[in-house]
Amino acid sequence: MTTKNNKFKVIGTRPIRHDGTDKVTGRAQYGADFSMPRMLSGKILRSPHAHAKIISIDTSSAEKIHGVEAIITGKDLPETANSDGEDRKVTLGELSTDLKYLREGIMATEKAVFKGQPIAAVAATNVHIAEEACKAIKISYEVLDAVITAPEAMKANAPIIQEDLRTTELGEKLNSQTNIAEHLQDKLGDVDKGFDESDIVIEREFNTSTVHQGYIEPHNCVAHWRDDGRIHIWNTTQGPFNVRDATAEVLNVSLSAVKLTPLEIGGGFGGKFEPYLEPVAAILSKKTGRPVKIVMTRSEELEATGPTPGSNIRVKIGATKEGKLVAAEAVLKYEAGAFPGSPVAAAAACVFAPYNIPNQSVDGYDVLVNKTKTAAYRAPGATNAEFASETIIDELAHKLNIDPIEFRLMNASNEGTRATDGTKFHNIGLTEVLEAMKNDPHYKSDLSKPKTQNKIRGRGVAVGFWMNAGLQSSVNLALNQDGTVNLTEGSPDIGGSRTSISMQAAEVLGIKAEDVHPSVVDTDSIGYTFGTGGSRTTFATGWAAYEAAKDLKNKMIERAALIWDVDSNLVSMNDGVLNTNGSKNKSMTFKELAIEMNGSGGPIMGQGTVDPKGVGKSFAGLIVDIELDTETGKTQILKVTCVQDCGKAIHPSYVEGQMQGGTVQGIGWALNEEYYMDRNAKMSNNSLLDYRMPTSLDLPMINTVIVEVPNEGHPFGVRGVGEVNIVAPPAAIANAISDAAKIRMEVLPMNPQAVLKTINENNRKL
Amino acid sequence: MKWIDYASPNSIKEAVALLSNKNTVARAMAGGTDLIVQLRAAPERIGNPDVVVDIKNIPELNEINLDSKGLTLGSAVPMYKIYNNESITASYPALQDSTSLVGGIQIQGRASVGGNLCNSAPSGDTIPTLIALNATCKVDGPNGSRDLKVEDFCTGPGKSVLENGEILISIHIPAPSKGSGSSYLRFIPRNEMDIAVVGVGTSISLDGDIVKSVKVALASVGPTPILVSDAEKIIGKSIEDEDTLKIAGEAAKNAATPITDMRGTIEFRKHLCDVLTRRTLKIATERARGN
Amino acid sequence: MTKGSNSTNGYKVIGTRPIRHDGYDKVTGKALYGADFSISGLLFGKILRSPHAHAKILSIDTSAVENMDGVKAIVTSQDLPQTNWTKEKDAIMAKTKVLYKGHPIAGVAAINHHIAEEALKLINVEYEILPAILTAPEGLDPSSPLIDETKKNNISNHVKHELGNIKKGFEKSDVIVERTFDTATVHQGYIEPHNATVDWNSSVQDEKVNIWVSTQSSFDIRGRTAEILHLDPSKIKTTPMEIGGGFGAKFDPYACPVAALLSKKTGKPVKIVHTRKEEFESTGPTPGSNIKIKIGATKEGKILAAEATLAYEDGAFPGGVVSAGALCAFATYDIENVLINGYDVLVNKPSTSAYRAPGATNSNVGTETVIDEIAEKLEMDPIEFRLINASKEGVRRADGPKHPSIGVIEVLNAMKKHPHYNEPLPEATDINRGVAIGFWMNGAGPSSINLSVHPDGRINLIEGSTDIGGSRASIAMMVAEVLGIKAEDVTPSVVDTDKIGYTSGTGGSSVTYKAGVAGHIAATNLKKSLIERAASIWGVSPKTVSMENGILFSTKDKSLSISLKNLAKDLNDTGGPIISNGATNPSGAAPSISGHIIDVKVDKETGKIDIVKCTIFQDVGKAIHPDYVEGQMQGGTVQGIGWALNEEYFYNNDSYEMANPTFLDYRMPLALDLPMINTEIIEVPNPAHPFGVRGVGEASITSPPAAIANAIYRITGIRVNQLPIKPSLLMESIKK
Amino acid sequence: MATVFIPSLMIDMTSGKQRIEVPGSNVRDIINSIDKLYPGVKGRLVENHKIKPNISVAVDGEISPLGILEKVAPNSEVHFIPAVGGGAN
Amino acid sequence: MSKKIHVKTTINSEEVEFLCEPRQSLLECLRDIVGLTGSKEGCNDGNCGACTVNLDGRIVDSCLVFGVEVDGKEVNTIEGVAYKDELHPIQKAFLENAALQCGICTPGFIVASKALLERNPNPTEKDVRFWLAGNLCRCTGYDKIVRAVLDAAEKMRVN
Repeated sequence: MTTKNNKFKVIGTRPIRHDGTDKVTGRAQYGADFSMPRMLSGKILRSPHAHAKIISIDTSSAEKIHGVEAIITGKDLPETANSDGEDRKVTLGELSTDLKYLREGIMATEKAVFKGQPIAAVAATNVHIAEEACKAIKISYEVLDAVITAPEAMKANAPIIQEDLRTTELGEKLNSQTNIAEHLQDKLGDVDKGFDESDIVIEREFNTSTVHQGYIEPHNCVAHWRDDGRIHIWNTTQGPFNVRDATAEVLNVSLSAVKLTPLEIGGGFGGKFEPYLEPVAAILSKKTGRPVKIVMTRSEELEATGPTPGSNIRVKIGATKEGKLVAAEAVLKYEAGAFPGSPVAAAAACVFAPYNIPNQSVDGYDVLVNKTKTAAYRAPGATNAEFASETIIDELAHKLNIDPIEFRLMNASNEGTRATDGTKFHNIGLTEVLEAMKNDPHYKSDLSKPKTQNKIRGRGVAVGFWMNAGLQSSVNLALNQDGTVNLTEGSPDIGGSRTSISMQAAEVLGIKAEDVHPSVVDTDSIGYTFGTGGSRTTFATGWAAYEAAKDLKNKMIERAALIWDVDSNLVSMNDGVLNTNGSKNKSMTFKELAIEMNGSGGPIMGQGTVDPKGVGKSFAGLIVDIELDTETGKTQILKVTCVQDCGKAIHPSYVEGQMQGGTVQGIGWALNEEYYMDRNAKMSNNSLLDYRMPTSLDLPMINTVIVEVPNEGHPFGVRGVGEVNIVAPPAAIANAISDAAKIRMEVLPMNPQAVLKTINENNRKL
Repeated sequence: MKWIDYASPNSIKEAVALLSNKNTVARAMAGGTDLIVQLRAAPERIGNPDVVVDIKNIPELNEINLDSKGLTLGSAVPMYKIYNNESITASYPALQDSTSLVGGIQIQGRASVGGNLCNSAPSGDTIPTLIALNATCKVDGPNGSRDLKVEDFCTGPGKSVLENGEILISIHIPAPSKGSGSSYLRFIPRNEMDIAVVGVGTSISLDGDIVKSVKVALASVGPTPILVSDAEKIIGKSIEDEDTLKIAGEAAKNAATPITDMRGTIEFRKHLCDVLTRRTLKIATERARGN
Repeated sequence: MTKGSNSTNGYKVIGTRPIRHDGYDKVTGKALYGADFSISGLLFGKILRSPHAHAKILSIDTSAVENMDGVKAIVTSQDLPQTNWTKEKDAIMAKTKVLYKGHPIAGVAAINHHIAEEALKLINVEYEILPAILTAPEGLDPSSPLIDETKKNNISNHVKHELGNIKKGFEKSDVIVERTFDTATVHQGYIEPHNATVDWNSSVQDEKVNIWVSTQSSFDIRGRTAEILHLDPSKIKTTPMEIGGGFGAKFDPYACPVAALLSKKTGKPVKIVHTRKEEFESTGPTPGSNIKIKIGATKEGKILAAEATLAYEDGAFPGGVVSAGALCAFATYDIENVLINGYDVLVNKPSTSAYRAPGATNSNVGTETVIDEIAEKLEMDPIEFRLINASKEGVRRADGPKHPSIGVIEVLNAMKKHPHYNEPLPEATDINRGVAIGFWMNGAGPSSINLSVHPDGRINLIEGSTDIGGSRASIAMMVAEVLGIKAEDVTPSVVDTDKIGYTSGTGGSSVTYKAGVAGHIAATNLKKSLIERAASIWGVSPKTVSMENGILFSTKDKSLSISLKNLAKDLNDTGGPIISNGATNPSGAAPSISGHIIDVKVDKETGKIDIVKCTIFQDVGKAIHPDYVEGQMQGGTVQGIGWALNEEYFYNNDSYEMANPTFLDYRMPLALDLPMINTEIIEVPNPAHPFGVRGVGEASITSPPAAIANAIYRITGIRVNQLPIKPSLLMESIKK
Repeated sequence: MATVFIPSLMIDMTSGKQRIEVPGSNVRDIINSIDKLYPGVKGRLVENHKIKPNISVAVDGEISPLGILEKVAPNSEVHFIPAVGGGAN
Repeated sequence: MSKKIHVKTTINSEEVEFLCEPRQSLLECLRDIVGLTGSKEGCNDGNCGACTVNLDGRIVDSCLVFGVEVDGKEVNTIEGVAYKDELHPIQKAFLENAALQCGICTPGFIVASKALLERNPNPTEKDVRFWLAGNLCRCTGYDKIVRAVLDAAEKMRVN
């Protein structure tokens, strides 16, 4: 469902995406498809231990293998301390990181802090030889105790992962050794008083597993350290500029020494911002004078890239018997992995965001554990936290005998509501989303009856919140003589953004989307553009395209004025036609002016750069029907409807695609996906066979309802659409399981074994 | 992957010669869907082979013979040829059950029942079915050929009775008796593309409601597939009697010796042995009755 | 006026000699030229060409090839869009008639080029051979066969320029010299043959044709290929690869449309690379010509009248270069009475194209030898005589317009004062010295530049001008100059036609001029944005902020100052990225004047000619990167020497087939054939360019033939009337 | 005067005050104003002339990409909140 | 160490010869030797289907086939699905139904779907889901992919 809007000619239509043909014919070049003459293959030797001192590394027999061209270890990476001996901090994207941590993540020097951490790397004439050489490198370790969950790592006697780590509290560093990198806190009102005033208070503790983004294309890169000192990198990344900057910092070269060409990208979901391979390939290339390609295996992907954290979450919410939420408290303990940087701050901002609760207290802990460093994953942090809060909200509604959507509507955040951090919401669409859910035929329909015995059915709902991001984007436009426009941008296109950005330019110019030719270019060829993530691309790069199109339009108006010899104030351009209402009263089409371009003053280009405010926060809700096998504990999804406020859907097909994709990732997270860690802190299920992402057979069609509450901050009303849809599914499914089996799930994944165990613990005879 | 040599013999004799060469470690490959993965990920677990002997070009190993005595399957026959063969699936529905759920369509285009057996994984989906259907297999080698029961074939995870140089030639399943039915079910958290948490293959033959014979075999709950001998306690009982299924389920539960791992705990797996045994017996019964 | 090769005029970057940005790739073999491009599924194309210079096509039978193993597609003119049939299409593949030997008939795509080549031999074409013509005088003969039967004669273009009263001018003249010259067809001789890889993607709603090609003009390739294929230009994306020389010849799409049609038919990318023989026979050389020059002067040395009749070979299709030849013929001199008639004449040779100052060298060899002869007759120093008559700003050219700023006098003065001119000749009688000057008006055209700021303060520069001789560096230097940073801190990229605004080709000595103007606009815009950003950070008015030497500072508060490097780091926290662009079609490309002093040695027994010493003088306006300016001067000079002495399209009697289509027989100069080429850069700034740039690429070729001819006269007493001045011809004249 | 909301982890520096009204036309001025009242606040929030990396400033509910340069109106609300990260979201 | 092996095969109806090491998978041979990079590697152990090709009429995971095995056989890849400049109806349906986001799994899905529709021109939603269970997609949630295959089936039946 899309709101009809006659205001727009292009926006809201569904043109075929510009890169589509290349992608259905196999022509599209992804990172691993790129190759160069004389290219070598690189392979990374990784720690088999989750926590171990490196005593010695002996590469001598590996070096003798025919075809091995270079071997490097952590010592080959540049020092990270500045001249004062202090560790350099680098700002990558929004956050600053200790360069040392970044470097250790790329290759360990003194100790390995997670299984899969790179220890050495080989460049050889083919990947098989490189692999053999890795096996021939002898490393002796002193294995240390490992810790893999946040609560364990927070214990006083827990093994210390980073000796120099101290807890930060809002810019202040505390004094003792710890695994807690950061403690953050938000307080609103008086939470103790709030609970006193509550008639009903529910408190539960939840544990969620580490899960992976599961993009189908593994990380890859080709690096070529050239003779002129510049380093060319071809890879697939969500953030060409982010990876360029990080790679340059690690290699201790000037940022512009690195030229990064982003190739087509096979999924990211937040996981492809990090420079895992690039510095390694670059150093191998420097040592050999040849381009070096490294492609990760799937087990490397799972063990050594950045999944989203497992977490321990305690949530307590109180309400009056009339159904008014009064107080809420959360303690969020998020695994950072072996280096600081979990998404706990986002979790804190999201956990109670859907509700107007006068008294709130949220404490968040960013906790180091002996796992690979986490990275972003679609609304990072939010799904864990809102799984907890939305489950309790559902329980409150049931206990108070209020319809769960009605209960949410009674307490929904609206414009002006103060959020946990004290800021006030601008225009948001939660009420509209909840109304749409309530009125959806799916919600109004009766739950169908199971067809076989031992099966029970249930329906659940939940909503999710995500704040979305703005950040920097640049777009260039150039007019062609045939009346089409070339568009260059720096945002890698993961899911059709080339088209949604082109459509915004086309809308301004009054031409067709097909008449814009978009290209995603390398970091030498466009202004700084933050990566494709945070649901920001259609919002911010689209906005830059809007600005560039306005610039181009103005220049075309000036050109027409010159041709007609009238004041440019008298010329206007609407729907791709230039007019003057002055004395001469002339008109010409976009195309006609384009033909005249070179004879009337030369080429016409437009440009736009933005670092926008006005980011539209977004809400999505899910209605889900499930069937539970009471004998096996297995949950089957029967029917699902995702409702999301998109502000304005530029290309509804790809908005739906985001909603469907996010929903299904949420379903996978809810039901099966997890890092199953064995006793030695090693992941047992490091393959796509055992990591069990949903297949087509596990799912029904994913119904979508697009709600459009325009974001007043964006020229076309766009809100980011990429992330919030993952948030509600785990809670909605948990609530559906509760509806069917009258149990409350406190873990993710809610796999058959966990569900059966909960049923048994509740001693329910079903 | 370390270097391997590849050989593609045209006769069993040649294959046996290659496999029994003392200077090399050779492994036979049919569909390769297990072997290639192992060569890449953990060659040490299969003895670090340096030669792969592709047996798909040996005519005998690709044969399918269905006659009054039963079904003989060459060891290299890919799964899709089995479940697409209506004569086979009509007589051996459990074989259809198990061959059509190994991997996805892509895997079924290559993987063979023989390979599944030789791989001897505790979770091998076709093995409980073969055991339940009283299958035997024919092995050839440097010291001549021999026949043995499938239930005696596997000796441990990834281990079998095959000796150096030996090759599985074919599997024979006797013709089903009248009034019999079979079924295979596995439990997986996903609906396809998964490894059995528990797999159960059963066959049953009935005289009216009375159980004439029954065979239950389990996958994924021990180092090898397990034949549940105690299930035969239900012989002579009425299948309509609720206790009958319970007895069989309980027998399966007791026969299972699972471990706790990423796929499930001991308790969960034993529980599932019970559930799946009852469910497969129900299905097999319905099939026996021609429903 | 500044003379000298290393002047910076107070500039920080301009006039220095940084290492060119693309240099490393080129000295290591890593640079990717057109033929180096490869793509998965690639097929190889070959073109069947006419063996006859002029013939009707009776039939084309491809049946023997159609089922040949490895052959994937065959195309003929029937596969070209049949609407708007144009000459241009006919040039791509002949439809009814072949007009020169080498005229394309059909294209074949196969899995390798050997199979494609075999296939060509099996295509059976029946011809009806027609009489052919090879030279302009033949073509002007009313009885000659018509190349285009729809026309009355073979003249495709006639230009006429008249100034004053030519008749009266000659009447008043005390001395008149009239001579006729024949010059042979010559080829640009770039080392890299033409190439094109084309991938035609059709989709549900759209076509997208990708072309990877070595070209002087990616946008021309796009536009002309689109026209031939009847597509909108933006359906084509042309990616210019590194280019291995062009000198004017790499503007035409030759193989691109053929490869495109083959790609469309096969659904696969197709690559076509010319052989050297195809280069000579089927690309665009510069025309042979017949030139009549008549000049009259007073005994005081004032030229009163000049007349030129120029007949240039057009090749098989209209579009010759006589207009430029006519424009340049007397442009260096201030002459009251002038008459110029120029004719482009169709002949059965490949269609000519540009070659460094196209047309000018032909007419100039006539003018400058006649000028030399008059000076001799008047017993005046040849430079002095030229100075008396030298053109200057405001003088009206024969074709109408007045000269803008022009450096004829400055060049002549520099020559006159130069040690080379003043040093005594060796005693030997077989060595002597000749001088000549030459003119080229230079071009401009639309140009687009994008700039963006790296967080480390370096600047990215995106341009559409393909870089043949270091223009990436010179444009980057101009941008660096505006911003007060180093050339190395600008990173230039030449990008495909989807990624930059329209940019006309690298030719007509236009790039450093036009892209320089665009770069200056873009850099100025960028500087303005940087100033505004600094002002906003400091909370002051942008009017009080300045930027010099890469430092931004407040003109009012000394404590407020930040380097570009430091500001760049903070851009993302202070309002976002900064980018800028410059798009322009500037007027005001000013002419460049060259002059040569050449010492020549003639072996009077064999007629063999050696260049002993050579100095070139050229007004470049402002030398942005003197190394590459000198390179242009030297390269042009040597091409002029080759043209003068040996290069020619040689046709045996009664044959219409070029006899020497190899580098062995075409005899371009070797390192061994040449002395060092001394260069004197003269800088008369072009007021229309922010840094005074004039184009430098072409004028240098125009004067060597005349200077050599004038030296030969001083040795042998013979006024040569033919190019090349082959030993055989010279011996014949000496004997006479 | 803009209203500044003091984060709970910082109220030890403002004698327990949770809201402070201070003058200033941009965030830089605001922080300087608070620092005059409660010395040390600036050091807690600002480093190298920028808001510390893991802290964000929100003016009237919007996280500002401009940080200390962000304009503040007389009736604005200013919040200092934990920067949202966890990789580059 | 032994030598490389000469393989003569038919790829997308064309005879192709190449030299490969016995340990190289068909996927490696297609991508790194033959230069056909349309088939993608997502897991290299047969669990994602991104490398799906058609081998003698059956879809297989090309990462689980040795290159040497295809000697004398017929391989069809994504590059051979379109007929010259005409897209296959399945390819068109994927575009029109927006059945791709990042596109990396798309070649595998199209090759697999084509094999399905060749066997079963009128599949149910369940048939499609079952057949495609060996192909993972992480972006779309499969909804639009299933729709595209059903849509293509319908259009192919009409034509």
